[in-house]
Amino acid sequence: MANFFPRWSNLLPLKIAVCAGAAVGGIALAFSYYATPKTLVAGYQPTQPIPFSHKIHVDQIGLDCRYCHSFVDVSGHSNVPTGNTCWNCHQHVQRESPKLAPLHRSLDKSYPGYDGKPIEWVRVHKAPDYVYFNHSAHLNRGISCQSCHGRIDQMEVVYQVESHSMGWCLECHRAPEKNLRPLEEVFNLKYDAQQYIDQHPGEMTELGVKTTEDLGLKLKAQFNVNPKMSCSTCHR
Amino acid sequence: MASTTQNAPATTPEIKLPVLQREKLILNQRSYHWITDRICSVVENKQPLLWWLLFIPSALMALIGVVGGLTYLVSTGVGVWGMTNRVFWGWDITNFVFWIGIGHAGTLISAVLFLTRQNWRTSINRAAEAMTIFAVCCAGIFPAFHVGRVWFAWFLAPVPNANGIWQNFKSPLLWDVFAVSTYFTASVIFWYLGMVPDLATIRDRCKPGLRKLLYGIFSLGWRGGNRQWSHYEMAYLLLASLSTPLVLSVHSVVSFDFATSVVPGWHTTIFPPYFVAGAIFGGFAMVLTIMIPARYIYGLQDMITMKHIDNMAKIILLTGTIVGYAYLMELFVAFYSGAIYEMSAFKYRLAGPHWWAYAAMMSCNVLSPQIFWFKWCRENLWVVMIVAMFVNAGMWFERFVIIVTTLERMFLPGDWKTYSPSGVEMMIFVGTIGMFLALFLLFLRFLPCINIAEVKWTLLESDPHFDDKEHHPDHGIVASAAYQHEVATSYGNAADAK
Amino acid sequence: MSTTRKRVYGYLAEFKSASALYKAAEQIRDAGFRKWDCYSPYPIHGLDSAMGLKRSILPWFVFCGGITGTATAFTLAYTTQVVIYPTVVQGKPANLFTTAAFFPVMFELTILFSVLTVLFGVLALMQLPRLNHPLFASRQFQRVTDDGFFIAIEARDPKFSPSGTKDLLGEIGGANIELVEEED
Amino acid sequence: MSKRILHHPEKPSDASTIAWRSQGQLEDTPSFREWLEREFPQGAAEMADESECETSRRSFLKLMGASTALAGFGMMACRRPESYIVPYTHAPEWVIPGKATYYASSMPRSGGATPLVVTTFEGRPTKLAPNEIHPDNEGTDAIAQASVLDLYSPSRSRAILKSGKKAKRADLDQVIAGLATNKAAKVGFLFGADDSPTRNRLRAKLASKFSAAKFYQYEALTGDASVAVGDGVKLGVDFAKADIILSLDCDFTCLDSQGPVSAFYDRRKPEGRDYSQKPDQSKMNRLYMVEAAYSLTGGMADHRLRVSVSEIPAIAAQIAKELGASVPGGLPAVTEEKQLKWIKGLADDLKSKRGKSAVVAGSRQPAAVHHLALAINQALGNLGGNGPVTAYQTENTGLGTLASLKADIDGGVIDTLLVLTPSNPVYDAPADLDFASSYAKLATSIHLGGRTDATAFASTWHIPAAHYLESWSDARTSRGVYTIVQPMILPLYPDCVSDLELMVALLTDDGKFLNGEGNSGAASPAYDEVRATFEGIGGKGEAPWKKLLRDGFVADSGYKTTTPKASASVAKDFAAVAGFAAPTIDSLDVVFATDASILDGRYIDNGWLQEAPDPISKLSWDNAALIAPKTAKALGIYDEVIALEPVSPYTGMKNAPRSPDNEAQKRTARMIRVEVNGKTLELPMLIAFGQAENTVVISLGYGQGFDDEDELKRGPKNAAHVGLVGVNRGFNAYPLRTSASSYFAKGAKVTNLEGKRYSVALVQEHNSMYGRALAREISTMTDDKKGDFSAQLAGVSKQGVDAHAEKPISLYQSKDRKGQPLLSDPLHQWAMAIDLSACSGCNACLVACQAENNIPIVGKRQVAMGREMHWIRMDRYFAAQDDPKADADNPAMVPQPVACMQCEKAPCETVCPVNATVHSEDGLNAMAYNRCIGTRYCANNCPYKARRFNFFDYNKRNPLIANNLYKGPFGEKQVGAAPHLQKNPNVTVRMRGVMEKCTYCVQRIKDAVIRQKATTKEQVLEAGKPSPEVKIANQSLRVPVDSFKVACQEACSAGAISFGNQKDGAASRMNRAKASDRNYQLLNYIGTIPRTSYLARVKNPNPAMPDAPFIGKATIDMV
Repeated sequence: MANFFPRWSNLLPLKIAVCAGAAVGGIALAFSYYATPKTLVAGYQPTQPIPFSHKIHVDQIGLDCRYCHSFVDVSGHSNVPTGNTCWNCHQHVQRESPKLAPLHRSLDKSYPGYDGKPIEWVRVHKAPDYVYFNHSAHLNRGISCQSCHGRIDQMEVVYQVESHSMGWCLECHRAPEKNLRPLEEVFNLKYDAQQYIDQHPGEMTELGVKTTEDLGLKLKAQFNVNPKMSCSTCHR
Repeated sequence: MASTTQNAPATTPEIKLPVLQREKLILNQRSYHWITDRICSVVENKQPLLWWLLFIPSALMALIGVVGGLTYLVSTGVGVWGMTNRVFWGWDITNFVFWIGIGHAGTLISAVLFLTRQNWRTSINRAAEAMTIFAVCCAGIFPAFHVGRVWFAWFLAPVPNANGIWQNFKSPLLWDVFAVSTYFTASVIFWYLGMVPDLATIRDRCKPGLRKLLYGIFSLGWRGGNRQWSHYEMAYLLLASLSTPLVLSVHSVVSFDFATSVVPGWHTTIFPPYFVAGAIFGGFAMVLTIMIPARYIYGLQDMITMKHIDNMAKIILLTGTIVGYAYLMELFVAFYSGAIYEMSAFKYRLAGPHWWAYAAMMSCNVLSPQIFWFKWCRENLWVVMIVAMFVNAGMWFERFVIIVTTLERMFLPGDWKTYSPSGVEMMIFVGTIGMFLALFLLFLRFLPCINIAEVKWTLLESDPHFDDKEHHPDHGIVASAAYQHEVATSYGNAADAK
Repeated sequence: MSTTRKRVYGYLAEFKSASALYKAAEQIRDAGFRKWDCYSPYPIHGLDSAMGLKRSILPWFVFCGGITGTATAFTLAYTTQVVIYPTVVQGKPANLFTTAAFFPVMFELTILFSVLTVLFGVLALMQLPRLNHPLFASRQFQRVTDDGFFIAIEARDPKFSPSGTKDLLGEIGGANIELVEEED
Repeated sequence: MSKRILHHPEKPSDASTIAWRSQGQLEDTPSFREWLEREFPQGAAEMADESECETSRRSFLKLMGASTALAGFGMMACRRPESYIVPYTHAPEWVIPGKATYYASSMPRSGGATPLVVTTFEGRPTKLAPNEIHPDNEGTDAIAQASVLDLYSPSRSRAILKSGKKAKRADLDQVIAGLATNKAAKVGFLFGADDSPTRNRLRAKLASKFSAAKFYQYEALTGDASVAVGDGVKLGVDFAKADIILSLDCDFTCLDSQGPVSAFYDRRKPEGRDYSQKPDQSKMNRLYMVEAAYSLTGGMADHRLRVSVSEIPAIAAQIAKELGASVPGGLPAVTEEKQLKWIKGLADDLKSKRGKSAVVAGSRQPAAVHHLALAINQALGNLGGNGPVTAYQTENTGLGTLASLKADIDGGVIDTLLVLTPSNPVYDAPADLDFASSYAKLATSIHLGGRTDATAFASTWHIPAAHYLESWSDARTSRGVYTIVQPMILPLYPDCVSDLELMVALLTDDGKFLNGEGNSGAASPAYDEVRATFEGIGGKGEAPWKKLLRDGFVADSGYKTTTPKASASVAKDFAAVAGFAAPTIDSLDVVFATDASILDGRYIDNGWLQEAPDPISKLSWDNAALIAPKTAKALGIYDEVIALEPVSPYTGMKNAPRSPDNEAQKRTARMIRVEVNGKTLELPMLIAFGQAENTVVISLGYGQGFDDEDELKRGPKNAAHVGLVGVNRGFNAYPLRTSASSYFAKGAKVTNLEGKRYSVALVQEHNSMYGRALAREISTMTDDKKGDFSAQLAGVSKQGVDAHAEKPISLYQSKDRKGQPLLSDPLHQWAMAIDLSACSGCNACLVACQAENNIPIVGKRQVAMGREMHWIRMDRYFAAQDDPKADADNPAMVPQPVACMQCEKAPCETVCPVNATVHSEDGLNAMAYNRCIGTRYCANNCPYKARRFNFFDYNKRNPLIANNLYKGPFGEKQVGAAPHLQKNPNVTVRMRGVMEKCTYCVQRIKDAVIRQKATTKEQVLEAGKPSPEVKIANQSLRVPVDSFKVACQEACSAGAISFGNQKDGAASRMNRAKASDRNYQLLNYIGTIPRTSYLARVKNPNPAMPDAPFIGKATIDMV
């Protein structure tokens, strides 16, 4: 009569437990990192029908955001420029560039392939239907485009910088001072808080602002910014 | 164990231990081996035809009712049930509370009766615990699938998430989630741990093969050494003492679902004890419903004796009376409140559109157990079985009355509408009955349905001092049930005499 | 099997009843053995003291587990409900006074953690699962889960001697004394 | 981590493989692409093949401004499906993507147009609101609110039909051209009863072009009051001036407009319109009502005489006699003591208010009653001068009736008819007229209609009509103010034509028929005509025109007043009613009533109106015969008299049992056979409280089309006449009518069809308050026990349980960790007050809410179960007095709209396990749909049952197809069906399995708050300093007092709902209302502290009246 189970089976349960524990823990960790908007959403960089470069238009030419996104500080929705906004310049500038073929198709009646159809830009930033983010509510209160969209002015091809998850929104709603800036600087993507303080020494001393943190807190107090965290702020 | 009686003989030396003829828990002077053989044969032998006759329809019921019903429900919407914008809960939560109530007897029998040294429990606790677990499985189906978006049920779990949002710890429903899942976990552990030595018994009787492999794995290599028994006994005691408050808390928390609301007829402070008593009541009835046929089918009459049945009938009588008291108290409190909303809630229960449900509840739960005052009723298995069936039905009606009749006639007459269940709802309930039976039959088939080790322990000869207790009175370890019984009785008598 | 080297595990002896086992245990205890154990189909009360075993330390584990459960539940509830994201729910306070509402969850998690500690604690103390054991090689030992009462004294015990131990077992009423060997 | 560059998947050559997705995502279909080509409203034409065109609620945003098209689920993009932003090619003026644009317009109607402000998102109208600057603004009713849905109705007529079959436009053009060139054509025009200046001008031009042209006017149920007052003359009442109003069966607040009613409601409030004065009963008006069946106006009445329609002429005559007006003899005398006393009291009261009272007669009453009403008004000096009653001369003169049209057809006077009326004469003309057979004799009949109804199929040509939101026109309101009707969008379907366009085509020399964009993108020809008309009224030039377009009306352009002149037939009119005797059980009266939902049947395909319960009977999706309880017993339909609060025969308790006909989805109605005018109709009957005995009331307009799904297997199977909404709905009572008895018929017999039943969907099944002081009432008259008016006012909050319940106290304070109050917003705390004194229960709020908040309809079966989704439940209670002297058969009727109360201590919130419903800082009970998992616990714990659960995917699966909801994934989808274009882009469309409820139109609140916040920038610019130096004051972030309205409040013509900010103090109307003693909280004793409170209804009885002690006592004695 011998043992039914071999001796090596004695350590097997422990080994299995350790391995299973490690595997479950690992999966949980991996999931909590990879299956979040931070990794799934941020970094999305689709190819656009026209390789529009924000770097050229904003950084080099110096266009204001609102030249194209003209209603961003008026409406909840930030509009993408209409075809004729592009055409205003490009009927004169770079008219023959092959990259602009879709624009010609949509607006240039003399173009052979003209069909008048609007350009289909690929959406980069997408809030779910039940989220009612309002651009004007943020831009008019000292939150810059940059806080959510990053240095668009440095992007050849636009990609999503932040996760735009609810937790990420709440972070700023809890502590808006980290992102507040003077209203004049909202559309200035090159803004640097320290530089601003240095450039406005008189006013800043008057307001008692020394550091960038001071500036944020001061702006929060001055603008009376009290972001809400209740559901109906964004969900209706 | 039993430290309270350790020095008892020393302090009352003149008490001569009376020689009372105790009622034996195991009849006919059975040997250890007979017990082992008898119980293991249920697992080892071919199942009787009756098993198959019961199992196949049960499994089909479960398949069609639960699997089919839930698939339809989830793919189509909760609208396939009969709930409306007036009565938002119907059979779903009724069934949940019904099953979770049944799921109370098992742990209660094991834990509370263990702590109170009711050794008669040993024959029935295993089956009752299994019943608990299967009933909780059935119960769990309803709250999980009654939600509108079951695929988002994970919102109930407090895990960190990208949305930065958490649960509402003030909600009785969240308490429910914690209570029911804890209860399920604790019950499974209690059940399994209690089964380990018995699995080892079967293991040792198996020929090498798949069965031996499986029983071997699940018996964890149990050797029955006293160094193991020592920890094992402590673990069992701990589990029993943890499960006792747990079992009381679970149904209290379930009753909070109702008691913490503002709904007249729900908003009642007596709900927790009332629900717990009701759960024990219903649970014992279900144990009887299952054990009476099972002891016949497997010939376990010597282990599940008339004494067990008598005791359970008495508990049903007691808890049934408590429940009846609660029913009457509810009426009185509503009347005494002076608030028309409270009074009418009970008026409409009594005489409103579902008066028959109230009548069924009253007669099944309060009136029918009263016949257990008569000894012959407790001794007649047919009577016991019928009463147990009545109680099962009555407890279902109790939950139906509480949930449905209340919601049908709440505060504003403008929103009053009656509820009627849909076929899908009924089908799923029938399916859970099938699932319960099928799981129970599988349990009988594969696992020792009676706690072999504990039953052996209750035999007189299991006491190490059985044959020489006069020589070892100072050891004070009162081991055998018989011995303990005698001591307790004699002390009781002595105290009475003073 | 025959070619494998074997190591002596110890002696196994059978006793006829619980009380015989009990008495034998007292004697082995008094003889000063350490590495030995009594085997029985059910727990025999008093055997712990007869063997000179201490009370199990499992309750202390469980106490710690339970406290951890309470603390976990309170921390979870308090931080999420009061600190991180307080919500306005039926005008109920979002401060320390809210604790009353956390009691059910605190209670349940206390129990849950305790129960899990019991399970894992007892397995650790019993050194289970251990599927392979030298004693399982003994044919008669199979009856330990049925109606056999055994004592095994291990060779590891300093007082163990191949002949003396066997005699001792015989003296105290052991039958079917068997040398149990362990595969190496 | 390197950026992953994801490539736009190669577009398949076949673009149709790219499809829009479900809710909130658009699928790219061919029609979508064509749509994009045309941009902006021009997309309309592409709606033709709707099945392909799936759209969603946010489609405005995405389709037009920044549309997204989803390229399938290209797995190239493993993280998320690629979606597109499709901007305009050429930006249209004024359109800001994501912001609503508002236009003034109006809805033409027979009683006078309803001035409106239309909300459009990227060109699509989604919501209608009253035009509050309009002098004739009287709010909106349910029908006006629901009319926007007709625009998107899936069953809307969209194709030209020739003899019922699809036809080509070119063929129709030929017919029109042929007609236009034939100046001698024997053509007739049949108009509706609305008044359009341009149409009338074109009519005159048509009359001069076509020498043989004839013009007629017909609407089924407008009645003919003009016999008493003269051709084209109508009486209007200025309710502001009327201290006492006597209504002779005139539902002037709802279905029988006699002039703007806002002023009437203002005087129902003792504190005045804006709650700005101390309660003063002398400023209140008093309403006497004589009617057979409860109307909403009857529910408002201080004194209501329940009398059969047959007796009304005699009663009116008796009143006239008492007031000294001359009454021709021949009418039976009123003999009943109670009635005489009532009339005496009334007459005395009227005499005391000479020149300050108004008598109105129901427009469909016999001419004699109109003569009498006019006589009484004249005798009291109410007419003309400064009196409340004015006679107006409208421009709808010289029009023939339907009878004369028939005669002309039969006589060959006309052989071509253009049917431009919104009614459906083939279906709804009186049976004895047999209009259909004459209609069939016409050589050419051209029907212009929005539905393919019976007339459309009976005509040689049917042209789909453009909706009023798609066409240029103009209209006059009840007092004749010139009001514009301007299009918001081009017709959704290219063949849709407006009546003006059709008339213009006939006026051109060659009959060139243009519609929509007209000729190559120019404006519709109707535009030029409207503008030409306007120049004659509002002046030439751009400025007045622009002002008209902006304001919607021309000031001081009302009708001219005139003197009523009765037609010569007075004697005949009186003779017609001379033989009227009170009905008996063997010879019942049958009243043919206008339906509160579908009017004369024209709205049968409007799902919102069908699902809105009848305000009196609470029946939805059907009509039924209404019979008083005692009559029902006498007829043998019921064995017992059905009681308001039934008492159990066994226990003697009021045990709220099921009705004898069961409840909820098992509820049926007993079928009866009504025999009258030689015709029979089998239909279900319902018990109606407060209705005259021996009277059967049947509302009209139902039973237009059936298919195989019909419960009673009725025929003919003319399902094409209606859409999915209207098919199999109700019972057609039109065949019972004759010309002489188009309002009511006498001598009817009712047989109980033993055992035959029909399932009915009743939204409310228990009709009384069961001893609970819910909808509270007080009276201005001193009560023996409760004291005078001021004492009763003070007692409002102590009625019912509140009289003895302890004030609920809380152990806890609502504070956060830092000791701050939880409702922390110092600027805004929103609240609402609902004034039951002004609320008539008309459903306007209910439908407005449905439109604003994307509330789906669920269909009859679901409503019967109790699964309707309306966020506002209009409870209606009858309250009878126990006193033996009170008339138990004439109980008071009190409505009570119940929506989410936004309780400060909301029981729903605490029970939600996932925090899906919590309070916002500004006091709203917010509902995060996407967090909801659907445990429904919140709804169970809501004492007001104000929450609604999406048991099915009502938005995705069409609930109107039989059993469709129950087919789950196999059910037919309706994503992208046209009604989805109506959805409000600012409100989430809820999916199945989530709870929803009123949130005080949080989207409007947030819009207002954000608009206010945006002023930060203005303040900085004004300050002229760098922004960090500018201090933004708290006050400047507060939304201006009462600067926006929520949807229900906006719609309410009675001003019964006040909404505002508690932090605004008495400046806000809402706070003033709440400061009234009449203010009370529903179910106060539970301690929920609801933010919505009610103001008790005040009845202003005349103490001299016999029934005065029982008026305003619905709840006053409850404890």
